[in-house]
Amino acid sequence: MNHPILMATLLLAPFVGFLINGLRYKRHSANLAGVIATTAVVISFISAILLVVDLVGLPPETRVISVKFFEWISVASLKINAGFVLDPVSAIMILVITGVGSLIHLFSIGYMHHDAGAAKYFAYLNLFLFNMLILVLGDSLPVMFVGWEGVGLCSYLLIGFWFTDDQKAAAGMKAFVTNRVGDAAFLLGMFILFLSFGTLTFSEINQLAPTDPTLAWMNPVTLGTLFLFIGATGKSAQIPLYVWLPDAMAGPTPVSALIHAATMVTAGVYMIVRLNPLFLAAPNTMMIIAIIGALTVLLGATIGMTQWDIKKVLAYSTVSQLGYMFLACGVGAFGAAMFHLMTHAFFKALMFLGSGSVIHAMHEEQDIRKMGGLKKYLPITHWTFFFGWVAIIGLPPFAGFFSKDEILAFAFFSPLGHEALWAVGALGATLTAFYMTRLMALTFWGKSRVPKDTHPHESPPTMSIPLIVLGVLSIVGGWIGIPHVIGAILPGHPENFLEHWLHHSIKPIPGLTPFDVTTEWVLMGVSVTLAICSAFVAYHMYVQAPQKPEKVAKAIGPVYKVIYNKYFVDEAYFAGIINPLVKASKGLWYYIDVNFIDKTTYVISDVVRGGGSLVRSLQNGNIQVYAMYISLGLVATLLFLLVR
Amino acid sequence: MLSTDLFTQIGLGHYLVLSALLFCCGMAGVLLRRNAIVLLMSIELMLNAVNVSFVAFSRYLGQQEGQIMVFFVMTIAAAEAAVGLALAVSIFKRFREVNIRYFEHLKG
Amino acid sequence: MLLSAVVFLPMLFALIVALWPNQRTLRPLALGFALIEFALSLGIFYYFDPSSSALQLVERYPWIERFGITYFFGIDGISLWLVILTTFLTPVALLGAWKSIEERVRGFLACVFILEAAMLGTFLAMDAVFFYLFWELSLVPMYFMIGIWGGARRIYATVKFFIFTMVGSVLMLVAIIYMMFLTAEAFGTMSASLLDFYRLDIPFISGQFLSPQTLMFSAFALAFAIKVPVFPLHTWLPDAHVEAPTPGSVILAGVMLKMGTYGFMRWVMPVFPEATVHYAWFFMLIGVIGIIYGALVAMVQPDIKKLVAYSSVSHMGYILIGLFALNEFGVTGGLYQMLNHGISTGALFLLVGMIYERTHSREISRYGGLAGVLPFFTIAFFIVTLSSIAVPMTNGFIGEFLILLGAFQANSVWGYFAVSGVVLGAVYMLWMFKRVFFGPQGELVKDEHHPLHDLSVREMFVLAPMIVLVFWMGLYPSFFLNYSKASLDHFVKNQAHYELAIQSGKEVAQ
Amino acid sequence: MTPDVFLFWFLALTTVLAALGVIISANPIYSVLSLVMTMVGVAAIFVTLGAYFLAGVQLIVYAGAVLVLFVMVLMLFDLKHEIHAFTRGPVTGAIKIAAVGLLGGMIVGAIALSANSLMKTENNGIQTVIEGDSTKALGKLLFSQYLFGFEALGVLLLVVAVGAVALARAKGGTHAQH
Repeated sequence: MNHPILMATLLLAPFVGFLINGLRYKRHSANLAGVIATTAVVISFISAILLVVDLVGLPPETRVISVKFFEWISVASLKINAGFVLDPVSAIMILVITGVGSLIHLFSIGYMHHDAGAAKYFAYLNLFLFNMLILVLGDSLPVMFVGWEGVGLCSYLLIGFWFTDDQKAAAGMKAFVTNRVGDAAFLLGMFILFLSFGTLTFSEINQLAPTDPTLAWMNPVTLGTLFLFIGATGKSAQIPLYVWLPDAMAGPTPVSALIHAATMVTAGVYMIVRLNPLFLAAPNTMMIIAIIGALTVLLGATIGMTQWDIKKVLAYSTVSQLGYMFLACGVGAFGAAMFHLMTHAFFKALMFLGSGSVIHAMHEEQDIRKMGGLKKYLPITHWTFFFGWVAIIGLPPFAGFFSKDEILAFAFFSPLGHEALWAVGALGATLTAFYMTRLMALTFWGKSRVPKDTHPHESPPTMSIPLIVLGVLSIVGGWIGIPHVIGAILPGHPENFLEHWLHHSIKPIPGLTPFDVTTEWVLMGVSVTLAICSAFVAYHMYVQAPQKPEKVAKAIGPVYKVIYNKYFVDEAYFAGIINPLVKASKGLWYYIDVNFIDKTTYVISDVVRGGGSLVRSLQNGNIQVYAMYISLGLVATLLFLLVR
Repeated sequence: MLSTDLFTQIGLGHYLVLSALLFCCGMAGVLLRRNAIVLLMSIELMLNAVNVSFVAFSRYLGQQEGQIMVFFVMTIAAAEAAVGLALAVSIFKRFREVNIRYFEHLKG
Repeated sequence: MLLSAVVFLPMLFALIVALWPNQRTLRPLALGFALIEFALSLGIFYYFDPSSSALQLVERYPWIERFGITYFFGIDGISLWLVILTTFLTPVALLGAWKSIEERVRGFLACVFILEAAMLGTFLAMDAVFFYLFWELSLVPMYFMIGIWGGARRIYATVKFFIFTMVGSVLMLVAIIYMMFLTAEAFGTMSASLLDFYRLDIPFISGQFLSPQTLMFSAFALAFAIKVPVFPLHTWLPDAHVEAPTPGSVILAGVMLKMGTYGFMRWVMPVFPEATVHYAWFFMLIGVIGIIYGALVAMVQPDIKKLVAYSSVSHMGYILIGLFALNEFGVTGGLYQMLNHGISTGALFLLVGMIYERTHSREISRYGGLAGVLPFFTIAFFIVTLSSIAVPMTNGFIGEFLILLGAFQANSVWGYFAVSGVVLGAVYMLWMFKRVFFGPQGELVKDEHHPLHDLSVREMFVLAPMIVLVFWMGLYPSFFLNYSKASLDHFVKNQAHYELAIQSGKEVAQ
Repeated sequence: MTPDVFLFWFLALTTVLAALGVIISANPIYSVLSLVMTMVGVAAIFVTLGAYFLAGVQLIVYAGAVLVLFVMVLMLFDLKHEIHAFTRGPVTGAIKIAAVGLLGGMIVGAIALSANSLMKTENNGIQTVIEGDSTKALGKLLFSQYLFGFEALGVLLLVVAVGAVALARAKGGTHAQH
């Protein structure tokens, strides 16, 4: 099959699914809707595989499949095609999206089977995938922006899926508006790039990107990348625009798995990787990205340690893990960012689905204080979740270990990196191990705190199969990117397959020297040891001595309170931006519109009316007064004639 | 410059000044009096003032047309007096007074 | 003859409708007439040459020869789509408000047709006096539409509307007359033809307000700015919209506001090139203020219709900065946004009218949870909302993207400020959407005595073309832009010495 | 001082004083009597100007008919001395008097200024003045050249007579009190 047709199938299959489910949204058969939607995504997945196979067949230097459907916008020098391009970077993305997407669709069939709006749900989910594929495959920034906003829109719809709940609807709106802030910056970034490069196509921008880094701040490259990065912070939940992601957990859990863990939130990372030559030319932006990434790692991890809602913990974990990806981008390790993006998609989707399974089993209970000891009720969920856990805390040889380790190594060795960044990353890994172990312990291990009237039960096969598949991927997913130091001692010396695959898509960091092997081993050992120790501490605290956490919390009282309340960032945004804005708007309306502009016009009309009534009073019907005017007129006339 | 000429040589100017004075008297009456009938009289006065100047011009310019005009004016004045008095009568019937202000009520 | 037919046919329709004896067949008849008019206007495409920037289908006859006033119609890529928009929105508005007008239907329909004729004449007339005639004529039916069929405070609203717009137009008339004297000075014979105005070289002294060009620029600009409306002169708009009946709002927002921006494009920017360039910053400024101010004030409105009206202020601000960016992106985006705004705001007013017919309330706080009760209505409203907040793949995005790009190119400062409108637009629309459609059911929605009915077949027929257009214009803008491209190119490239040729061969007289 | 001159000054003085009497006297009856005096004075001035016929008409029509009409109406109303003979309002009153005074002053001034040119025409005119009785010539002119106007006046008078009667008979106009 030729590429345009495959590409069209890849893109349009979910869209057709959306249309079918959207038009029969009133039918209440959840299973049929789920089957239709899942089929659509599977078709998409198959096309993706076929395309990637074709891509692999191409010589590495020209490994690009590009398809142009029609000219979208063409005004003067601005020419934007509805064009899509598949290269090694987007190949990873589409496989993850359609693959993980298929699994999550499958999971949703079981999860949503009792929901009256299932058809609508699947329609939205399909629409999301359609937009996500546009985002990933688009050959230019505006086309990417189409998907970029589209996924935000679907995220809005899915977060507010149970719209009768005011809070959930508000969470959806919060997500959209926060994303919009990022999108506005994204637009500005596009404008700057277009005006300095004259094009918005990725390939051309990357070609035109200056080869020597510029240190100026007001330089178009720095400004443009900076604005694009702000756009990415919106979509990928980084400081300062991360606030929407925890609230986004109001949506159905598979949505959190698909959109808010595996795919959409990684769009920012993907965009930066897409434009890596450009970002490399702007070291200032890179520095900011790395710092923001590192700070987000810490922020997400610390808040994650204190939350009681199973999904909120995972959400802050996602924020934190996304921070790792940005840290990687910031130090120039784009390959590592993509790697972590992929492994994170596996294990975080797994954990979200696992939490979905738990929530399903617990009849919509999300508070981990009311769980515990679920291991014996939900064996499959527990074991799959277990593999997700080992992957995320970075135990070798599971997926997270390789990707996180690569990021940390780059943070240490890259000329764009810094020892402090490595230290923050390692600290983050330690905290991750702590809060993840806490989550495991409180949910699955220890004594059961399940209320008496709840009877947890294992989920149906449609839900457990995706869990198992993702569990396996969490184990083996990291093996495609085994670092050289480890590969060297393994039998058969496996190559770093991922690095090889991305070789032509990613520009090497200028001035990068080969890693020092000993140091790398030491760094690896330190981070793994720290993670294991911290996991043991957490295990001890939450399983063996359950009264300890409270003591600790009391000991660090105020700090705990600040962290537990998420650093009061939401409150600060409300007090500092939103409420004043609403108040100011009301003031504008009341004082400027109603009282100033209108009153001014009234004054003008009053003056005119006053003049009119003045003239009217001259004409009062008294004949003698009229006669007086006549005589005065005569006087005036005569005076004029005489004086003249 | 008051020369004796002014008193001894009676010319057109004298008649015109006389006419003007009469006219102003009439106009003052129109403007100031409240009684409608006195008002009508003042109008007659003004018309007469005009007549004086017409006749004076007729005499000093040697044209008969001035006198014709006076003739017409007189007739019109008579007619006007008749109508005005009729109006005054109807006003009086209604208000027992002929104040000019009541003419406002003539409007529909 | 085509353009004359397009302009004057609605007048004939108005007469027929006004004299039509049968009350029951009145509405179908009017709808049929409006559709005939729409079909006729589509006939322009057959004769229109998209590759030429010249004035086409020209009809020009002397009218008052002593003053050089002519009967002069012509069309080019700038006015083409506005004409189509007008003839398209009229049947839509009629069908959309099938039931909302119950009294004096005959008079109302006649008003709609006269209004249509006046608006078409405004877009097509190329003679200043002729243009002014149509410009003022359009006020009269709108005045009656709001004043007779309007809401509770309709008299206040009509008087405000009328006085605001009249004040501007009167100054424009003075300027037109002055320009006619200038033509007499420059060319020997007096002329009111726009083409002669283009040829005039009006003295401009930079920085001096009392130079002739600046004065006349201000007079014209004021008239159009009130109509647009731009920031400090906008207060007539919310009142007029809130009081107007649904079709009145649709036409007012959909087409009449465009008369202002069209006026800028046709009568201000090419006629007074130096002043335009010199004062562009001012219009960018008030455009940006309009965007932000309109959005902020819209955010806190308690009345849906008022919210949509203020959103118009914000959107028209975009158009203004697009036009005064004076580059191809901005001007193209501005023209495109005029069409977008006509479609999306027109549809919004239709939808608000539909829900008003059901509940007789526009107060946002009394709604809530509508999505569960009226799914089709919700979907339609959501799509139009997306168009209004310029989500990609809808028409709004193309316009906003081009405008912002143009503004950014003209001066990045405006770009930075204007982009904030993207965020604020989402805020006010989605906040309203959330309060009306999401959350627990409000008092009006759960009222069991008056269960709400979802969209009827007629209403779907009204909304379907709008929604199709939203996506069509968003996905394949080239179709629309290709017809205007030549004219816009010409417009931007020759801004300093703009002249319009007359397409030869199809000329009728002179 | 020739008798002509003396006559002029005497008549002018009498007439003006009588005219002032018309507007000043508070009792309308006195006003009418002053007006009669004025009319007679004007008639006498006509005589000094050689318009004998007009003088006669003036006496008959004004002093005889019109003023009798006035007197009759006043008698009918039985008006006494008026308390508010003049309009109220000191300001407008002042303006009115000022206007009249200015007007009179300016007319006189204008005549004085143009006295020279008037004198010229006077001298030219004197030769053409038809001395003696001009009544015959007047009659000829009236019944030949101005016949139409004359007849029209007749019709006018008829209409006025009918109208005046109709008006006077009407019961209080449209604002009838019953």
